[in-house]
Amino acid sequence: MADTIINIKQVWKEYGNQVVLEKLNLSVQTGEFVSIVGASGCGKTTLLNMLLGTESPSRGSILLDGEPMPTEPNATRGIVFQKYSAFPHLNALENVMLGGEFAASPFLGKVFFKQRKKLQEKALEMLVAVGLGDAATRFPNELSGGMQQRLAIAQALIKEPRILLLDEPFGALDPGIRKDMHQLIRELWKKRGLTVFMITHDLSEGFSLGSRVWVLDKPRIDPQQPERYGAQIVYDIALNTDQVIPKSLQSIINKTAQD
Amino acid sequence: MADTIINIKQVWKEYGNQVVLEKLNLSVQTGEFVSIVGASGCGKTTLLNMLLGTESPSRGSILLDGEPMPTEPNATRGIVFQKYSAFPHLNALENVMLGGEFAASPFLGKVFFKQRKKLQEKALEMLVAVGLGDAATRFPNELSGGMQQRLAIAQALIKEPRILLLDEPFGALDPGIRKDMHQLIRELWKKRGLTVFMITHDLSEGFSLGSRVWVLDKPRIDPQQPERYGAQIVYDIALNTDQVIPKSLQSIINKTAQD
Amino acid sequence: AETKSHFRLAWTIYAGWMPWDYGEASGIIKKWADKYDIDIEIVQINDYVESINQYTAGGFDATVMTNMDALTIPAASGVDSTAVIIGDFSNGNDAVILKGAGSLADIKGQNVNLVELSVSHYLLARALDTVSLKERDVRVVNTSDADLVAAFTTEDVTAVTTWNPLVSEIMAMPNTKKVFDSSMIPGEIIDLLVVNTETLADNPNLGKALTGAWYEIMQTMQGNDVKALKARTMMAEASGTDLAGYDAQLASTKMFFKAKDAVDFNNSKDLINTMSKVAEFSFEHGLLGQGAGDAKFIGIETPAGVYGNKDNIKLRFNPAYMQMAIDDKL
Amino acid sequence: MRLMNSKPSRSMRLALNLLPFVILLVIYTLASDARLLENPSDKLLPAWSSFYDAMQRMAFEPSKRTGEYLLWADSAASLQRLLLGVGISALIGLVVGVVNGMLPLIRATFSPLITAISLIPPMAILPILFIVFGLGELSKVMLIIIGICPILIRDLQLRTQTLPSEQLLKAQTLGANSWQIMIRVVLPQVLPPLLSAVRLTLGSAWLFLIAGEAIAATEGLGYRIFLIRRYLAMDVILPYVIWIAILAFVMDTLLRLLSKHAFPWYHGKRGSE
Amino acid sequence: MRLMNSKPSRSMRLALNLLPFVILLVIYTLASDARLLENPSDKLLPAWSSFYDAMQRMAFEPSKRTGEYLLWADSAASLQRLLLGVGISALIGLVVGVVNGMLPLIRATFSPLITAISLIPPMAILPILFIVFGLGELSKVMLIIIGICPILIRDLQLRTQTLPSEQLLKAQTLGANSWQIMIRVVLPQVLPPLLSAVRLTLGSAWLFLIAGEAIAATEGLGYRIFLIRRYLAMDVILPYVIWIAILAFVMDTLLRLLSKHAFPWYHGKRGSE
Ligand SMILES: Nc1ncnc2c1ncn2[C@@H]1O[C@H](COP(=O)(O)OP(=O)(O)OP(=O)(O)O)[C@@H](O)[C@H]1O
Ligand SMILES: Nc1ncnc2c1ncn2[C@@H]1O[C@H](COP(=O)(O)OP(=O)(O)OP(=O)(O)O)[C@@H](O)[C@H]1O
Ligand SMILES: [Mg+2]
Ligand SMILES: [Mg+2]
Repeated sequence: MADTIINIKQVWKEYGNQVVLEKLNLSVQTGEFVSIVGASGCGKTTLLNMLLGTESPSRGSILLDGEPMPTEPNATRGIVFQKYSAFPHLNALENVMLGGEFAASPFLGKVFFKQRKKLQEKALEMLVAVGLGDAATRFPNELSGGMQQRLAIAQALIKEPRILLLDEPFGALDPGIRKDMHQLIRELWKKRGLTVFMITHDLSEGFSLGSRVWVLDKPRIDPQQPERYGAQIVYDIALNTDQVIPKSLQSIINKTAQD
Repeated sequence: MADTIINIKQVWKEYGNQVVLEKLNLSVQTGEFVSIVGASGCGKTTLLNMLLGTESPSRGSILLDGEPMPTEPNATRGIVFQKYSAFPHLNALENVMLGGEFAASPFLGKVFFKQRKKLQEKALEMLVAVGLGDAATRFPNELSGGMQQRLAIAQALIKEPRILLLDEPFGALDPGIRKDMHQLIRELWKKRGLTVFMITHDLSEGFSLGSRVWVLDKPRIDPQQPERYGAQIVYDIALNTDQVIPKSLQSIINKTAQD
Repeated sequence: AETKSHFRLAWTIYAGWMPWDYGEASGIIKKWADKYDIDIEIVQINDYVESINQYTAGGFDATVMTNMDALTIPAASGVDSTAVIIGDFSNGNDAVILKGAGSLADIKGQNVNLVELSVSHYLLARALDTVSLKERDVRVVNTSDADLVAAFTTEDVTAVTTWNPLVSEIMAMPNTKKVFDSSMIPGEIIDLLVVNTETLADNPNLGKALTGAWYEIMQTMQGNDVKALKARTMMAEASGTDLAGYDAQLASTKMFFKAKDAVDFNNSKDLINTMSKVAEFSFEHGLLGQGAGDAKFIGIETPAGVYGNKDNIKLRFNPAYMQMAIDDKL
Repeated sequence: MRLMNSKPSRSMRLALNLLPFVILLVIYTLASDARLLENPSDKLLPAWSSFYDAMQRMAFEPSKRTGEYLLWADSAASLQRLLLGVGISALIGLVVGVVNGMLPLIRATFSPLITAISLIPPMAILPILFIVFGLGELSKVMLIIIGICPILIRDLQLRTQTLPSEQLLKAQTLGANSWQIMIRVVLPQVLPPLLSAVRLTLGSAWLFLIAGEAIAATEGLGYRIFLIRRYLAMDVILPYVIWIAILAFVMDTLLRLLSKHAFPWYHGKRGSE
Repeated sequence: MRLMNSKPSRSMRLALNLLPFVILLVIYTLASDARLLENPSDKLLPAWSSFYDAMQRMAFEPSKRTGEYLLWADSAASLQRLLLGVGISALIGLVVGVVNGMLPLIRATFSPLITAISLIPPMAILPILFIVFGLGELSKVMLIIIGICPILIRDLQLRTQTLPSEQLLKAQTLGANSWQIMIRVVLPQVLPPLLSAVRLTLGSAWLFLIAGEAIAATEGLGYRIFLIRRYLAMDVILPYVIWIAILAFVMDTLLRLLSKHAFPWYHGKRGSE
């Protein structure tokens, strides 16, 4: 439970002249739940993309289990986006089965007969686990926003990833529904020993779910050339005990979001 | 301050066989702030549309100042939707001037020279009032979600409507930004003696802003024919004094939203 | 080329060419092809110019066309071509038509709608000559043959030059006057069956089969017995008219029903004169290609002699196969 | 009430729908009568009875020459060419569009070429087409393909490129390779847009078909119209034009229903697209 | 690395862009040389020098017959027709589309008629067009209008109908009447889609222009191509075709830039549409 799964070493990320992330040094143990908060445009998604493998650091390196991070997404890291995470042309059950089908049938990406039965059973179990047992034959556009996110989570978890990446997974949901989703994700995290990284704009969400909170912000700003300095982790808060949210944090998150 | 501005008498609303609203009897005084909450699909927007004049009751009548409600939207009732309320092809200032231009120029809908100057000044004042003084020349797509809603409010208020209708005006905004918007709307309401109807999915928002809360729900349900009975106002809560939110309300709002 | 056994012939709708369609439908062509152990595919093409282009590009071994087009399209493109059969010449089938009462001289200053650079254009030039007008005295408007009839019903069209069956369609309208036709320049607009010279040299059987079939068709369709009437009715229907209409068109066509008449026409001195006029007209209009320094750039071989450049003969009037028909050697 | 807010009732709408057609028919009848009174053999605006006769002849009497029922033979020939041309184009459009859209290397190679081809009006290169593909069925089908394929390819490419990148990433985290993503994620999702694109290009396909048949054919709806155009036989041309419009309408409707039926997940929320 | 994730570098992409064009040029040169070796006066695949000569002649030497510089005279004539046709169509499309889209009563009356018209291939009714509009410039412009107007109208109508209803309601609460909403809210917002729609229909407009010029004209790019096809002068036809493609490309680019420049609010967030 206490191995280092992710190791971020001296990582910079630049797009052309623009420095987005600056000199990050972080390590994360297996089983941690890291909430990432920060102003809009400060580089949260960029950081997540590096963990996913779609972006690579300009300088420094990211290690996964001590090995360099693969440069492409693969089944070790599951992901749930704010939207579009489920495939609209497949019903809920088929969406969840898809991961298994890719593995079982390299050429067609589709399985039949007995093999299909087996995958279906496993997928249905997963759907029940996220509370979609009754909606197995519905298409995503027949599901409410909350149900779609449940589906996306089920789809990601069926591959038993070691790391789960969440980019504002509940940002489009109504407050009431969010509460239920929080409960679900907390349960799944605890039961499955996942390592979770979750971006959120809602401070209280980040604090109530996470076991650790990263606050991204630019500590230095050059008013003439705002692109010259990048964001860093200005707070790295372990949430082992109940803790009050520092007042100053809310203003960090709001500042760019309004502009 | 205590005249009856809206009088809803024995109003039913049906679409074909489906009864949406059932036997509503309500009256609202000038200057009230009515929050409307209820499950998704229960008929909140339908009720607001009847106040706007785009829908008319199937039975019963709605009186505005004792007269039958006009069957079309007009300048006495301003409205702000969740999105699309500002015109994307006009910058912020032009958006706010538009109402004045319609009144001043029946044929072109556009004014020039001195008249334009005057309208501009008035519009700029309004923009400053909603906190958009610096963004007058920006187009809506250059504004953040919160700024767009501020613009929509400014646009509606410039016509000095007696009634302001809000349909989930902050539903698409991040929690931090919502707080600022609440403050703005509370200020404007108090200063201008408006009568406000606001639909919201966020119970605490409804309770903290409103001077009165209507909870819409179906008191009776026929499981075979769910369309047989319509929604009614099951709670009509005056919020003169500080009040705790009844626990049962949250479940009313969530139930259909998840399905 | 080399010897081969499969050949393609293209034809388009015109009074003098309908027999090819009949020959195909009635089996006469197949009969003659079988006799020489070859195989001839007959293809109808809606657009006349396209059929000649296809021939020039090598898509067909034989195609029907007029003497002028044979010179300006295949020959001018360097494709050595031989006129194997002279089927007819236009004897009133092509005409200049004006709206209202008037004479040819009134055409001065008018728009004339016609298929530009075709025999119609040539006919107009010859017509203008007779009243001492020049081409620049009128304004030529290129108009597709398929739309000439519709065009004539509109007000801005006052003069056209065209061929049958369009002429008879237009003349059927009220208030029209034919002011010049090809019967006034007999023998100058000649309808040919043209075969690629090289293909013909390597496959004389193709020439024999086509000629044999043609004169059998000629014999069948001539006269007023049941068989002839049936044949001409079929031709009429294929060209979109009825027997009476088709016979009217034939009346202004000098068909060479007998091979002997065609050979005589072919061998006479008039042919070379006609071709010289056509060559001069074509040169003036730039139809002989950019390489042409004068009208005599391309050589035309006839039994009465060669017109133009003897070292660049690209169009040959060869009566050999028609002669075989006379001699019953087919 | 504002004009924009006044909606006709159901029956009123039906009446308004039919109104312009009725007016057109009345005008035609009056004009035709007037012309025929002046010149009974006028061919421009035939009487209704002439239409009836002409269609009777084309549809229900065998042609004396070939023994065929011309209208049906023409329709069969044209429809075969059209379906072949459109079908092959759709297939090419789907494959090339998806491959182009998904694979940046392939896109870089072929996208500019396809853009260049799409700029050339096929009508201008008709003569070249006939020379390259001959005058048989092939050249007519090719004209349709050359005319509509670039449009379909570019549309499908765009659709593929605008699929939410979230989906492609998600599929990769589910362990899929490029090929699996193509056939299980991208292809099924661009089928409904393919059907819409085909519906949009059907009009052009008819145009090219008619243009091709006008030049080289021995049967077909376009061939017949161009053949009898020489004689201004409006009694045949007009019914043929209307028949073509009906065929086009039926094909469009079939495609629409097919799409609705086969891809309910696509039409569910977006209304009757 | 998955094929879908491997992106070419800048220089690599440029090389790939050019590759198919280079291959085409090489193939052409080889084929042309081979044919010319066999028959030096072959006109089908002319040598590069012939193209140069032909263009020199068409563009920079006055014609012997008329004294005009043919390429420029043809281009001017064609462009004038095209611009007139497309411009008038855009105007009609805008007005009818917006009115149809906004006013249910008008829509009920004209929408089915426009649908019916859009189903008829304009090429099939050419004779009728000539008879009604004569053989002059009008009929060529009308052919373009009839060909593309229904498409533009339907597109603009759709755009108008899919404007968020929130906007129309909002405008009404600001005291606007139908006319004011039309000119201040709807019209300016459908101008950018109008430009995109015009760009999409430009291809068809060129088709109809060429078809019209092929049938009756005294100058124009389509006229020239169909005239000189009589003597198979590929040395003129091919450069003319490429010239048309260039003109089409330039017009498309100008419209794109115009839209970007004139309607920044439209292009802001949606990328380079
Ligand atoms: N592919 C890219 N090319 C260039 N710049 C980029 C790219 N991706 C992101 N950026 C820039 O990097 C910065 C950080 O972007 P990022 O999406 O990571 O922010 P974020 O914190 O996720 O914001 P939000 O809360 O709005 O999602 C932004 O300024 C953005 O413009
Ligand atoms: N024009 C209409 N025709 C038929 N049914 C309608 C129409 N408008 C609304 N309805 C129905 O009336 C019911 C109430 O709809 P309404 O939009 O008022 O709900 P709501 O409370 O605003 O929901 P939400 O919270 O999702 O906005 C729904 O069942 C809906 O399907
Ligand atoms: Mg982000
Ligand atoms: Mg609502």
